[in-house]
Amino acid sequence: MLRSIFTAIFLFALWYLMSGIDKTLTLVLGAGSSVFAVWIVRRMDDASNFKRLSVHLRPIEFVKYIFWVLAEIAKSNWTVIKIVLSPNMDIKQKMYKVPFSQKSDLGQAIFANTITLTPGTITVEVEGDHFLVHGLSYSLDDHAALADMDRRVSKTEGIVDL
Amino acid sequence: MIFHHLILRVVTKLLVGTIILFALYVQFHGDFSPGGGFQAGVIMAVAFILYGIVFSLESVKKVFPEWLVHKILALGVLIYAGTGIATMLLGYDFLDYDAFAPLHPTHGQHWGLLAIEFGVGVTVTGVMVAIYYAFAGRPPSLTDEDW
Amino acid sequence: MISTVPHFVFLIALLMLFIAMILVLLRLYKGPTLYDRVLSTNSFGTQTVLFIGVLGFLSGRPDFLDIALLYALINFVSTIAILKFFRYRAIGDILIKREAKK
Amino acid sequence: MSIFLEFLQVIAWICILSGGILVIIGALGSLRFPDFWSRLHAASVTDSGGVILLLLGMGIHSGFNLITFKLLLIGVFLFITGPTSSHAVANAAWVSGIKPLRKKHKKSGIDK
Repeated sequence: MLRSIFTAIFLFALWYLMSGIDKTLTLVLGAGSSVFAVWIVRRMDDASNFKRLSVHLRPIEFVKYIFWVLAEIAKSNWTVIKIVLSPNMDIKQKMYKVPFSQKSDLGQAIFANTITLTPGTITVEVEGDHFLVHGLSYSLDDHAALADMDRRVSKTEGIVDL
Repeated sequence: MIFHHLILRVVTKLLVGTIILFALYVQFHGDFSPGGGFQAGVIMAVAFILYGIVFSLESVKKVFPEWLVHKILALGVLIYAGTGIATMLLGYDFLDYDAFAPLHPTHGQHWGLLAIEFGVGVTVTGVMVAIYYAFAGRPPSLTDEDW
Repeated sequence: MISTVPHFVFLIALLMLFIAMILVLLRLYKGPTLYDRVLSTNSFGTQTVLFIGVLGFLSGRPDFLDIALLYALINFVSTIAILKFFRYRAIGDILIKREAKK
Repeated sequence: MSIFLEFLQVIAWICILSGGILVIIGALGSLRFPDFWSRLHAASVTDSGGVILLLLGMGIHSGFNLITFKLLLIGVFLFITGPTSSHAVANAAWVSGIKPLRKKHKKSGIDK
Protein backbone atom coordinates (compact mmCIF):
# COMPACT_ATOMS: atom_id res chain seq x y z
CA MET A 1 0.00 0.00 0.00
CA LEU A 2 2.81 2.37 0.94
CA ARG A 3 4.48 1.49 -2.31
CA SER A 4 1.37 2.34 -4.33
CA ILE A 5 1.21 5.75 -2.70
CA PHE A 6 4.87 6.40 -3.45
CA THR A 7 4.42 5.26 -7.05
CA ALA A 8 1.42 7.55 -7.47
CA ILE A 9 3.35 10.52 -6.07
CA PHE A 10 6.29 9.74 -8.33
CA LEU A 11 4.05 9.50 -11.39
CA PHE A 12 2.29 12.74 -10.52
CA ALA A 13 5.64 14.52 -10.18
CA LEU A 14 6.58 13.13 -13.57
CA TRP A 15 3.32 14.44 -15.03
CA TYR A 16 3.82 17.87 -13.55
CA LEU A 17 7.41 18.13 -14.78
CA MET A 18 6.44 16.98 -18.26
CA SER A 19 3.48 19.31 -18.71
CA GLY A 20 4.46 22.36 -16.70
CA ILE A 21 0.91 23.76 -16.81
CA ASP A 22 -0.64 24.83 -13.50
CA LYS A 23 -4.27 24.92 -14.54
CA THR A 24 -6.57 23.18 -12.08
CA LEU A 25 -8.11 20.99 -14.75
CA THR A 26 -4.72 19.70 -15.92
CA LEU A 27 -3.57 18.99 -12.38
CA VAL A 28 -6.78 17.13 -11.54
CA LEU A 29 -6.46 15.09 -14.72
CA GLY A 30 -2.82 14.37 -13.79
CA ALA A 31 -3.79 13.11 -10.34
CA GLY A 32 -6.51 10.94 -11.85
CA SER A 33 -4.10 9.59 -14.45
CA SER A 34 -1.47 8.63 -11.88
CA VAL A 35 -4.05 6.85 -9.76
CA PHE A 36 -5.30 5.03 -12.85
CA ALA A 37 -1.76 4.00 -13.84
CA VAL A 38 -1.07 2.68 -10.34
CA TRP A 39 -4.31 0.73 -10.44
CA ILE A 40 -3.41 -0.91 -13.76
CA VAL A 41 0.09 -1.72 -12.52
CA ARG A 42 -1.33 -3.37 -9.41
CA ARG A 43 -3.70 -5.42 -11.55
CA MET A 44 -0.76 -6.44 -13.72
CA ASP A 45 1.27 -7.49 -10.69
CA ASP A 46 -1.59 -9.65 -9.49
CA ALA A 47 -2.30 -11.20 -12.87
CA SER A 48 0.99 -12.90 -13.73
CA ASN A 49 2.93 -15.61 -11.94
CA PHE A 50 5.67 -13.12 -11.18
CA LYS A 51 4.64 -11.00 -8.28
CA ARG A 52 5.66 -7.41 -7.80
CA LEU A 53 9.25 -6.39 -8.24
CA SER A 54 10.98 -5.89 -4.91
CA VAL A 55 12.80 -2.60 -4.91
CA HIS A 56 15.57 -2.09 -2.42
CA LEU A 57 18.16 0.44 -3.39
CA ARG A 58 20.18 2.91 -1.38
CA PRO A 59 19.60 6.23 -3.14
CA ILE A 60 22.91 7.90 -2.29
CA GLU A 61 24.95 4.85 -3.21
CA PHE A 62 22.95 4.54 -6.40
CA VAL A 63 23.68 8.13 -7.45
CA LYS A 64 27.39 7.59 -6.76
CA TYR A 65 27.18 4.42 -8.82
CA ILE A 66 25.64 6.29 -11.76
CA PHE A 67 28.55 8.73 -11.86
CA TRP A 68 31.02 5.88 -11.68
CA VAL A 69 29.20 4.20 -14.59
CA LEU A 70 29.40 7.39 -16.67
CA ALA A 71 33.18 7.50 -16.20
CA GLU A 72 33.40 3.83 -17.07
CA ILE A 73 31.33 4.37 -20.24
CA ALA A 74 33.72 7.11 -21.34
CA LYS A 75 36.73 4.83 -20.89
CA SER A 76 35.29 1.83 -22.67
CA ASN A 77 33.90 4.00 -25.47
CA TRP A 78 37.42 5.17 -26.13
CA THR A 79 38.65 1.58 -26.33
CA VAL A 80 35.99 0.57 -28.84
CA ILE A 81 36.46 3.74 -30.92
CA LYS A 82 40.16 2.97 -31.23
CA ILE A 83 39.34 -0.52 -32.45
CA VAL A 84 36.79 0.73 -35.00
CA LEU A 85 39.14 3.35 -36.43
CA SER A 86 42.29 1.21 -36.54
CA PRO A 87 42.99 -0.12 -40.05
CA ASN A 88 43.35 -3.77 -39.06
CA MET A 89 40.65 -4.17 -36.49
CA ASP A 90 42.30 -5.92 -33.58
CA ILE A 91 39.42 -8.00 -32.33
CA LYS A 92 39.85 -10.76 -29.80
CA GLN A 93 36.40 -12.10 -29.08
CA LYS A 94 35.61 -14.38 -26.22
CA MET A 95 32.61 -15.63 -24.30
CA TYR A 96 33.23 -15.87 -20.60
CA LYS A 97 31.32 -16.28 -17.38
CA VAL A 98 30.87 -13.50 -14.87
CA PRO A 99 29.51 -14.49 -11.45
CA PHE A 100 27.12 -12.10 -9.75
CA SER A 101 26.43 -11.63 -6.06
CA GLN A 102 23.19 -9.60 -6.10
CA LYS A 103 20.21 -11.01 -4.25
CA SER A 104 17.30 -9.22 -5.89
CA ASP A 105 16.07 -9.40 -9.46
CA LEU A 106 16.43 -5.65 -9.80
CA GLY A 107 20.07 -5.72 -8.73
CA GLN A 108 20.87 -8.48 -11.19
CA ALA A 109 19.12 -6.61 -13.99
CA ILE A 110 21.03 -3.42 -13.14
CA PHE A 111 24.32 -5.30 -13.23
CA ALA A 112 23.49 -6.99 -16.53
CA ASN A 113 22.36 -3.74 -18.13
CA THR A 114 25.50 -1.96 -16.94
CA ILE A 115 27.64 -4.65 -18.53
CA THR A 116 25.76 -4.19 -21.79
CA LEU A 117 25.82 -0.40 -21.56
CA THR A 118 29.61 -0.22 -21.43
CA PRO A 119 30.72 -0.85 -25.01
CA GLY A 120 33.00 -3.81 -25.37
CA THR A 121 31.01 -6.21 -23.21
CA ILE A 122 27.51 -7.59 -23.69
CA THR A 123 25.45 -9.81 -21.44
CA VAL A 124 24.21 -12.68 -23.54
CA GLU A 125 22.49 -14.99 -21.11
CA VAL A 126 21.54 -15.19 -17.45
CA GLU A 127 22.00 -18.69 -16.13
CA GLY A 128 22.01 -19.81 -12.51
CA ASP A 129 24.54 -17.71 -10.65
CA HIS A 130 26.50 -16.21 -13.50
CA PHE A 131 26.09 -14.20 -16.67
CA LEU A 132 27.46 -15.25 -20.01
CA VAL A 133 29.32 -12.19 -21.29
CA HIS A 134 30.71 -11.57 -24.73
CA GLY A 135 33.80 -9.38 -24.85
CA LEU A 136 35.11 -7.61 -27.91
CA SER A 137 38.77 -7.20 -26.97
CA TYR A 138 39.28 -9.79 -24.28
CA SER A 139 42.12 -9.56 -21.80
CA LEU A 140 42.61 -11.10 -18.39
CA ASP A 141 42.00 -7.75 -16.71
CA ASP A 142 38.36 -7.89 -17.73
CA HIS A 143 37.54 -10.38 -15.00
CA ALA A 144 38.90 -8.08 -12.30
CA ALA A 145 37.11 -5.05 -13.77
CA LEU A 146 33.77 -6.85 -13.91
CA ALA A 147 34.21 -8.21 -10.38
CA ASP A 148 34.78 -4.62 -9.24
CA MET A 149 31.59 -3.56 -11.01
CA ASP A 150 29.75 -6.44 -9.36
CA ARG A 151 30.90 -5.30 -5.93
CA ARG A 152 29.76 -1.76 -6.63
CA VAL A 153 26.31 -2.90 -7.76
CA SER A 154 25.96 -5.04 -4.65
CA LYS A 155 26.77 -2.02 -2.53
CA THR A 156 23.74 -0.17 -3.91
CA GLU A 157 21.41 -2.88 -2.67
CA GLY A 158 19.75 -1.91 0.58
CA ILE A 159 17.69 -3.74 3.15
CA VAL A 160 14.54 -1.63 3.14
CA ASP A 161 12.01 -3.20 0.84
CA LEU A 162 9.57 -0.71 -0.56
CA MET B 1 10.53 -21.04 -20.09
CA ILE B 2 10.16 -17.36 -19.43
CA PHE B 3 12.22 -17.76 -16.29
CA HIS B 4 15.48 -16.94 -17.97
CA HIS B 5 14.28 -13.69 -19.49
CA LEU B 6 15.09 -11.95 -16.24
CA ILE B 7 16.16 -8.60 -17.64
CA LEU B 8 13.14 -8.27 -19.89
CA ARG B 9 10.80 -9.03 -17.01
CA VAL B 10 12.40 -6.49 -14.69
CA VAL B 11 12.52 -3.77 -17.34
CA THR B 12 8.90 -4.38 -18.32
CA LYS B 13 7.74 -4.12 -14.72
CA LEU B 14 9.68 -0.91 -14.32
CA LEU B 15 8.41 0.70 -17.51
CA VAL B 16 4.74 -0.23 -17.74
CA GLY B 17 3.48 2.32 -15.22
CA THR B 18 5.41 5.13 -16.84
CA ILE B 19 4.16 4.18 -20.28
CA ILE B 20 0.54 4.33 -19.13
CA LEU B 21 1.14 7.72 -17.55
CA PHE B 22 2.81 8.96 -20.72
CA ALA B 23 -0.18 7.79 -22.75
CA LEU B 24 -2.54 9.75 -20.55
CA TYR B 25 -0.23 12.77 -20.68
CA VAL B 26 -0.34 12.75 -24.49
CA GLN B 27 -4.10 12.22 -24.30
CA PHE B 28 -4.86 15.24 -22.16
CA HIS B 29 -2.34 17.63 -23.67
CA GLY B 30 -3.71 17.41 -27.19
CA ASP B 31 -4.08 21.16 -27.50
CA PHE B 32 -0.71 22.20 -26.03
CA SER B 33 1.74 19.86 -27.72
CA PRO B 34 1.74 17.48 -30.66
CA GLY B 35 -0.35 14.46 -29.92
CA GLY B 36 -3.94 13.68 -29.21
CA GLY B 37 -6.28 10.78 -29.17
CA PHE B 38 -4.68 8.62 -31.83
CA GLN B 39 -1.15 8.64 -30.43
CA ALA B 40 -2.41 8.28 -26.88
CA GLY B 41 -4.46 5.24 -27.81
CA VAL B 42 -1.48 3.60 -29.49
CA ILE B 43 0.82 4.26 -26.53
CA MET B 44 -1.75 2.92 -24.10
CA ALA B 45 -2.14 -0.20 -26.21
CA VAL B 46 1.66 -0.55 -26.38
CA ALA B 47 1.77 -0.85 -22.61
CA PHE B 48 -0.60 -3.82 -22.73
CA ILE B 49 1.13 -5.34 -25.77
CA LEU B 50 4.54 -5.13 -24.11
CA TYR B 51 3.14 -6.81 -21.03
CA GLY B 52 1.52 -9.49 -23.17
CA ILE B 53 4.70 -10.15 -25.13
CA VAL B 54 7.04 -10.41 -22.16
CA PHE B 55 4.66 -12.20 -19.79
CA SER B 56 1.86 -14.15 -21.38
CA LEU B 57 -1.33 -13.57 -23.29
CA GLU B 58 -3.23 -15.22 -20.46
CA SER B 59 -2.11 -12.69 -17.86
CA VAL B 60 -2.74 -9.68 -20.07
CA LYS B 61 -6.22 -11.03 -20.68
CA LYS B 62 -6.73 -11.11 -16.92
CA VAL B 63 -5.77 -7.42 -16.71
CA PHE B 64 -7.73 -6.29 -19.74
CA PRO B 65 -10.39 -8.93 -20.45
CA GLU B 66 -11.54 -9.58 -23.95
CA TRP B 67 -15.19 -8.64 -23.35
CA LEU B 68 -14.03 -5.28 -22.00
CA VAL B 69 -12.07 -4.66 -25.19
CA HIS B 70 -15.19 -5.05 -27.28
CA LYS B 71 -17.22 -2.84 -24.93
CA ILE B 72 -14.52 -0.18 -25.01
CA LEU B 73 -14.45 -0.17 -28.80
CA ALA B 74 -18.07 0.91 -28.85
CA LEU B 75 -17.74 3.17 -25.81
CA GLY B 76 -15.27 5.45 -27.57
CA VAL B 77 -17.58 6.01 -30.51
CA LEU B 78 -20.45 6.60 -28.09
CA ILE B 79 -18.47 9.29 -26.26
CA TYR B 80 -17.69 10.95 -29.58
CA ALA B 81 -21.25 10.86 -30.82
CA GLY B 82 -22.61 11.66 -27.38
CA THR B 83 -20.64 14.90 -27.29
CA GLY B 84 -22.12 15.86 -30.64
CA ILE B 85 -25.62 15.02 -29.55
CA ALA B 86 -25.16 16.88 -26.28
CA THR B 87 -24.31 20.04 -28.22
CA MET B 88 -27.38 19.48 -30.37
CA LEU B 89 -29.57 19.09 -27.28
CA LEU B 90 -28.19 22.37 -25.98
CA GLY B 91 -29.50 24.02 -29.11
CA TYR B 92 -26.35 24.32 -31.19
CA ASP B 93 -25.00 22.47 -34.24
CA PHE B 94 -23.53 18.99 -34.12
CA LEU B 95 -20.11 19.22 -32.40
CA ASP B 96 -20.35 22.97 -31.94
CA TYR B 97 -18.34 23.19 -28.72
CA ASP B 98 -19.47 26.68 -27.84
CA ALA B 99 -22.50 25.02 -26.33
CA PHE B 100 -20.62 23.89 -23.23
CA ALA B 101 -19.78 27.41 -22.08
CA PRO B 102 -21.70 29.99 -24.09
CA LEU B 103 -20.10 32.87 -22.21
CA HIS B 104 -16.52 31.66 -22.75
CA PRO B 105 -16.34 30.03 -26.18
CA THR B 106 -12.65 29.20 -25.68
CA HIS B 107 -13.42 27.24 -22.52
CA GLY B 108 -16.23 25.48 -24.27
CA GLN B 109 -13.97 24.45 -27.11
CA HIS B 110 -11.40 23.20 -24.61
CA TRP B 111 -13.97 21.02 -22.88
CA GLY B 112 -15.39 19.75 -26.14
CA LEU B 113 -11.97 18.88 -27.56
CA LEU B 114 -11.05 17.01 -24.37
CA ALA B 115 -14.19 14.91 -24.65
CA ILE B 116 -13.71 14.19 -28.35
CA GLU B 117 -10.05 13.28 -27.92
CA PHE B 118 -10.95 11.02 -25.03
CA GLY B 119 -13.42 9.15 -27.19
CA VAL B 120 -10.88 8.74 -29.99
CA GLY B 121 -8.22 7.55 -27.53
CA VAL B 122 -10.50 4.96 -25.97
CA THR B 123 -11.49 3.55 -29.35
CA VAL B 124 -7.92 3.41 -30.66
CA THR B 125 -6.78 1.61 -27.51
CA GLY B 126 -9.54 -0.91 -27.98
CA VAL B 127 -8.78 -1.45 -31.66
CA MET B 128 -5.04 -1.89 -31.13
CA VAL B 129 -5.47 -4.32 -28.26
CA ALA B 130 -8.13 -6.22 -30.21
CA ILE B 131 -5.75 -6.56 -33.19
CA TYR B 132 -3.00 -7.79 -30.86
CA TYR B 133 -5.33 -10.34 -29.28
CA ALA B 134 -6.43 -11.55 -32.68
CA PHE B 135 -2.83 -11.95 -33.87
CA ALA B 136 -1.52 -13.52 -30.70
CA GLY B 137 -4.45 -15.83 -30.24
CA ARG B 138 -3.80 -17.43 -33.61
CA PRO B 139 -2.27 -20.88 -33.11
CA PRO B 140 1.24 -21.13 -34.60
CA SER B 141 1.09 -22.88 -37.97
CA LEU B 142 4.72 -24.04 -37.93
CA THR B 143 6.70 -25.79 -35.23
CA ASP B 144 10.24 -24.79 -34.37
CA GLU B 145 11.74 -27.74 -36.17
CA ASP B 146 10.00 -27.06 -39.46
CA TRP B 147 11.31 -23.53 -39.70
CA MET C 1 26.72 36.94 -34.93
CA ILE C 2 26.80 34.34 -32.21
CA SER C 3 23.12 33.55 -32.61
CA THR C 4 23.65 32.02 -36.05
CA VAL C 5 26.22 29.53 -34.81
CA PRO C 6 23.76 27.17 -33.06
CA HIS C 7 21.89 26.92 -36.32
CA PHE C 8 25.01 25.66 -38.06
CA VAL C 9 25.90 23.33 -35.21
CA PHE C 10 22.49 21.70 -35.27
CA LEU C 11 22.59 21.51 -39.05
CA ILE C 12 25.97 19.74 -38.95
CA ALA C 13 24.74 17.37 -36.23
CA LEU C 14 21.69 16.63 -38.37
CA LEU C 15 23.90 15.87 -41.36
CA MET C 16 26.09 13.59 -39.23
CA LEU C 17 23.06 11.69 -37.99
CA PHE C 18 21.84 11.44 -41.57
CA ILE C 19 25.15 9.92 -42.73
CA ALA C 20 25.10 7.48 -39.81
CA MET C 21 21.55 6.47 -40.69
CA ILE C 22 22.59 5.77 -44.29
CA LEU C 23 25.52 3.65 -43.11
CA VAL C 24 23.22 1.65 -40.84
CA LEU C 25 20.75 1.22 -43.69
CA LEU C 26 23.57 -0.23 -45.79
CA ARG C 27 24.17 -2.79 -43.06
CA LEU C 28 20.44 -3.47 -43.00
CA TYR C 29 20.59 -4.16 -46.74
CA LYS C 30 23.77 -6.27 -46.62
CA GLY C 31 23.29 -8.03 -43.28
CA PRO C 32 23.86 -11.73 -43.78
CA THR C 33 21.73 -12.92 -40.88
CA LEU C 34 18.36 -11.94 -39.52
CA TYR C 35 19.89 -10.71 -36.27
CA ASP C 36 22.14 -8.26 -38.10
CA ARG C 37 19.05 -6.76 -39.59
CA VAL C 38 17.20 -6.55 -36.30
CA LEU C 39 20.25 -4.95 -34.71
CA SER C 40 20.59 -2.35 -37.42
CA THR C 41 16.86 -1.62 -37.30
CA ASN C 42 17.22 -1.02 -33.59
CA SER C 43 20.14 1.34 -33.97
CA PHE C 44 18.36 3.10 -36.79
CA GLY C 45 15.56 3.73 -34.31
CA THR C 46 17.94 5.17 -31.72
CA GLN C 47 19.40 7.47 -34.36
CA THR C 48 15.91 8.50 -35.39
CA VAL C 49 15.14 9.50 -31.81
CA LEU C 50 18.24 11.71 -31.74
CA PHE C 51 17.39 13.02 -35.22
CA ILE C 52 13.93 14.10 -34.14
CA GLY C 53 15.39 15.81 -31.07
CA VAL C 54 17.97 17.74 -33.07
CA LEU C 55 15.37 18.61 -35.72
CA GLY C 56 13.11 19.99 -33.00
CA PHE C 57 15.88 22.28 -31.76
CA LEU C 58 16.80 23.31 -35.30
CA SER C 59 13.26 24.33 -36.16
CA GLY C 60 12.79 25.95 -32.76
CA ARG C 61 10.00 23.66 -31.64
CA PRO C 62 11.28 21.50 -28.77
CA ASP C 63 7.78 20.03 -28.48
CA PHE C 64 9.16 17.41 -30.83
CA LEU C 65 10.74 15.71 -27.81
CA ASP C 66 7.38 14.10 -27.02
CA ILE C 67 7.48 12.45 -30.42
CA ALA C 68 11.08 11.35 -29.83
CA LEU C 69 10.07 9.68 -26.57
CA LEU C 70 7.17 7.98 -28.32
CA TYR C 71 9.49 6.77 -31.06
CA ALA C 72 11.94 5.33 -28.52
CA LEU C 73 9.09 3.43 -26.91
CA ILE C 74 7.73 2.01 -30.15
CA ASN C 75 11.26 1.06 -31.24
CA PHE C 76 11.87 -0.93 -28.07
CA VAL C 77 8.56 -2.75 -28.19
CA SER C 78 8.85 -3.56 -31.88
CA THR C 79 12.35 -5.02 -31.42
CA ILE C 80 11.13 -7.26 -28.63
CA ALA C 81 8.08 -8.30 -30.65
CA ILE C 82 10.11 -9.14 -33.76
CA LEU C 83 12.59 -11.17 -31.73
CA LYS C 84 9.86 -13.02 -29.93
CA PHE C 85 8.11 -13.79 -33.17
CA PHE C 86 11.23 -15.17 -34.83
CA ARG C 87 12.27 -17.10 -31.75
CA TYR C 88 8.98 -18.76 -30.91
CA ARG C 89 6.98 -18.35 -34.14
CA ALA C 90 4.18 -16.69 -32.17
CA ILE C 91 3.65 -13.47 -30.25
CA GLY C 92 1.06 -14.95 -27.94
CA ASP C 93 1.28 -17.83 -25.54
CA ILE C 94 3.97 -20.42 -26.08
CA LEU C 95 3.95 -22.20 -22.75
CA ILE C 96 1.09 -24.53 -23.59
CA LYS C 97 2.51 -25.55 -26.93
CA ARG C 98 5.89 -26.32 -25.38
CA GLU C 99 4.39 -28.49 -22.67
CA ALA C 100 2.23 -30.36 -25.12
CA LYS C 101 5.27 -31.22 -27.18
CA LYS C 102 7.11 -32.91 -24.30
CA MET D 1 27.84 36.34 -16.43
CA SER D 2 27.21 36.65 -20.12
CA ILE D 3 30.69 35.32 -20.86
CA PHE D 4 29.95 32.34 -18.65
CA LEU D 5 26.75 31.66 -20.56
CA GLU D 6 28.53 31.88 -23.89
CA PHE D 7 31.18 29.53 -22.56
CA LEU D 8 28.40 27.08 -21.69
CA GLN D 9 27.06 27.42 -25.22
CA VAL D 10 30.46 26.56 -26.64
CA ILE D 11 30.57 23.48 -24.42
CA ALA D 12 27.12 22.53 -25.69
CA TRP D 13 28.25 22.80 -29.33
CA ILE D 14 31.33 20.71 -28.63
CA CYS D 15 29.14 18.06 -26.95
CA ILE D 16 26.69 17.99 -29.85
CA LEU D 17 29.38 17.75 -32.51
CA SER D 18 31.36 15.05 -30.71
CA GLY D 19 28.12 13.17 -30.08
CA GLY D 20 27.45 13.27 -33.81
CA ILE D 21 30.95 11.98 -34.48
CA LEU D 22 30.40 9.14 -32.01
CA VAL D 23 27.15 8.19 -33.72
CA ILE D 24 28.93 8.11 -37.08
CA ILE D 25 31.71 5.97 -35.60
CA GLY D 26 29.15 3.56 -34.21
CA ALA D 27 27.45 3.26 -37.60
CA LEU D 28 30.82 2.89 -39.34
CA GLY D 29 31.78 0.16 -36.90
CA SER D 30 28.58 -1.72 -37.52
CA LEU D 31 29.41 -1.53 -41.24
CA ARG D 32 33.09 -2.48 -40.96
CA PHE D 33 33.16 -5.23 -38.35
CA PRO D 34 33.41 -8.75 -39.68
CA ASP D 35 30.71 -10.63 -37.81
CA PHE D 36 27.50 -10.24 -35.88
CA TRP D 37 28.95 -10.29 -32.37
CA SER D 38 31.42 -7.50 -32.99
CA ARG D 39 28.70 -5.41 -34.66
CA LEU D 40 26.74 -5.57 -31.42
CA HIS D 41 29.54 -3.67 -29.69
CA ALA D 42 29.69 -1.05 -32.41
CA ALA D 43 25.96 -0.42 -32.04
CA SER D 44 26.46 -0.02 -28.31
CA VAL D 45 28.77 2.97 -28.94
CA THR D 46 25.79 4.79 -30.45
CA ASP D 47 23.57 3.65 -27.61
CA SER D 48 25.80 4.92 -24.81
CA GLY D 49 28.31 7.57 -25.85
CA GLY D 50 26.41 9.18 -28.71
CA VAL D 51 23.15 9.42 -26.78
CA ILE D 52 24.82 10.89 -23.69
CA LEU D 53 26.80 13.52 -25.56
CA LEU D 54 23.99 14.62 -27.89
CA LEU D 55 21.39 14.84 -25.12
CA LEU D 56 23.85 16.59 -22.80
CA GLY D 57 24.67 19.12 -25.49
CA MET D 58 21.02 19.82 -26.21
CA GLY D 59 20.30 20.09 -22.48
CA ILE D 60 23.04 22.67 -21.92
CA HIS D 61 21.95 24.56 -25.01
CA SER D 62 18.34 24.88 -23.85
CA GLY D 63 19.25 26.04 -20.35
CA PHE D 64 17.51 24.58 -17.33
CA ASN D 65 13.81 24.28 -17.85
CA LEU D 66 11.18 21.71 -18.69
CA ILE D 67 12.87 20.86 -21.98
CA THR D 68 15.94 19.74 -20.06
CA PHE D 69 13.74 17.50 -18.00
CA LYS D 70 12.25 15.95 -21.12
CA LEU D 71 15.72 15.36 -22.50
CA LEU D 72 16.66 13.71 -19.21
CA LEU D 73 13.58 11.53 -19.49
CA ILE D 74 14.54 10.46 -23.02
CA GLY D 75 18.06 9.77 -21.77
CA VAL D 76 16.87 7.61 -18.88
CA PHE D 77 14.45 5.80 -21.17
CA LEU D 78 17.13 5.06 -23.77
CA PHE D 79 19.48 3.99 -20.99
CA ILE D 80 17.00 1.41 -19.78
CA THR D 81 15.73 0.16 -23.12
CA GLY D 82 18.89 0.34 -25.25
CA PRO D 83 20.89 -2.27 -23.34
CA THR D 84 17.77 -4.35 -22.92
CA SER D 85 17.13 -4.60 -26.64
CA SER D 86 20.84 -5.24 -27.30
CA HIS D 87 20.71 -8.04 -24.77
CA ALA D 88 17.54 -9.41 -26.35
CA VAL D 89 19.13 -9.48 -29.82
CA ALA D 90 22.30 -11.10 -28.45
CA ASN D 91 20.32 -13.65 -26.49
CA ALA D 92 18.15 -14.59 -29.46
CA ALA D 93 21.21 -14.95 -31.69
CA TRP D 94 23.00 -17.06 -29.06
CA VAL D 95 20.03 -19.36 -28.63
CA SER D 96 19.67 -19.77 -32.38
CA GLY D 97 23.29 -20.84 -32.57
CA ILE D 98 25.30 -18.02 -34.15
CA LYS D 99 28.79 -18.43 -32.74
CA PRO D 100 31.51 -15.78 -32.59
CA LEU D 101 34.05 -15.73 -35.38
CA ARG D 102 37.58 -16.59 -34.25
CA LYS D 103 39.78 -14.41 -36.40
CA LYS D 104 43.55 -14.80 -36.52
CA HIS D 105 44.55 -11.99 -38.92
CA LYS D 106 42.82 -13.87 -41.68
CA LYS D 107 39.33 -13.59 -43.00
CA SER D 108 38.74 -17.32 -43.18
CA GLY D 109 38.20 -20.02 -40.68
CA ILE D 110 35.39 -20.35 -38.21
CA ASP D 111 36.88 -22.77 -35.73
CA LYS D 112 34.20 -23.57 -33.28
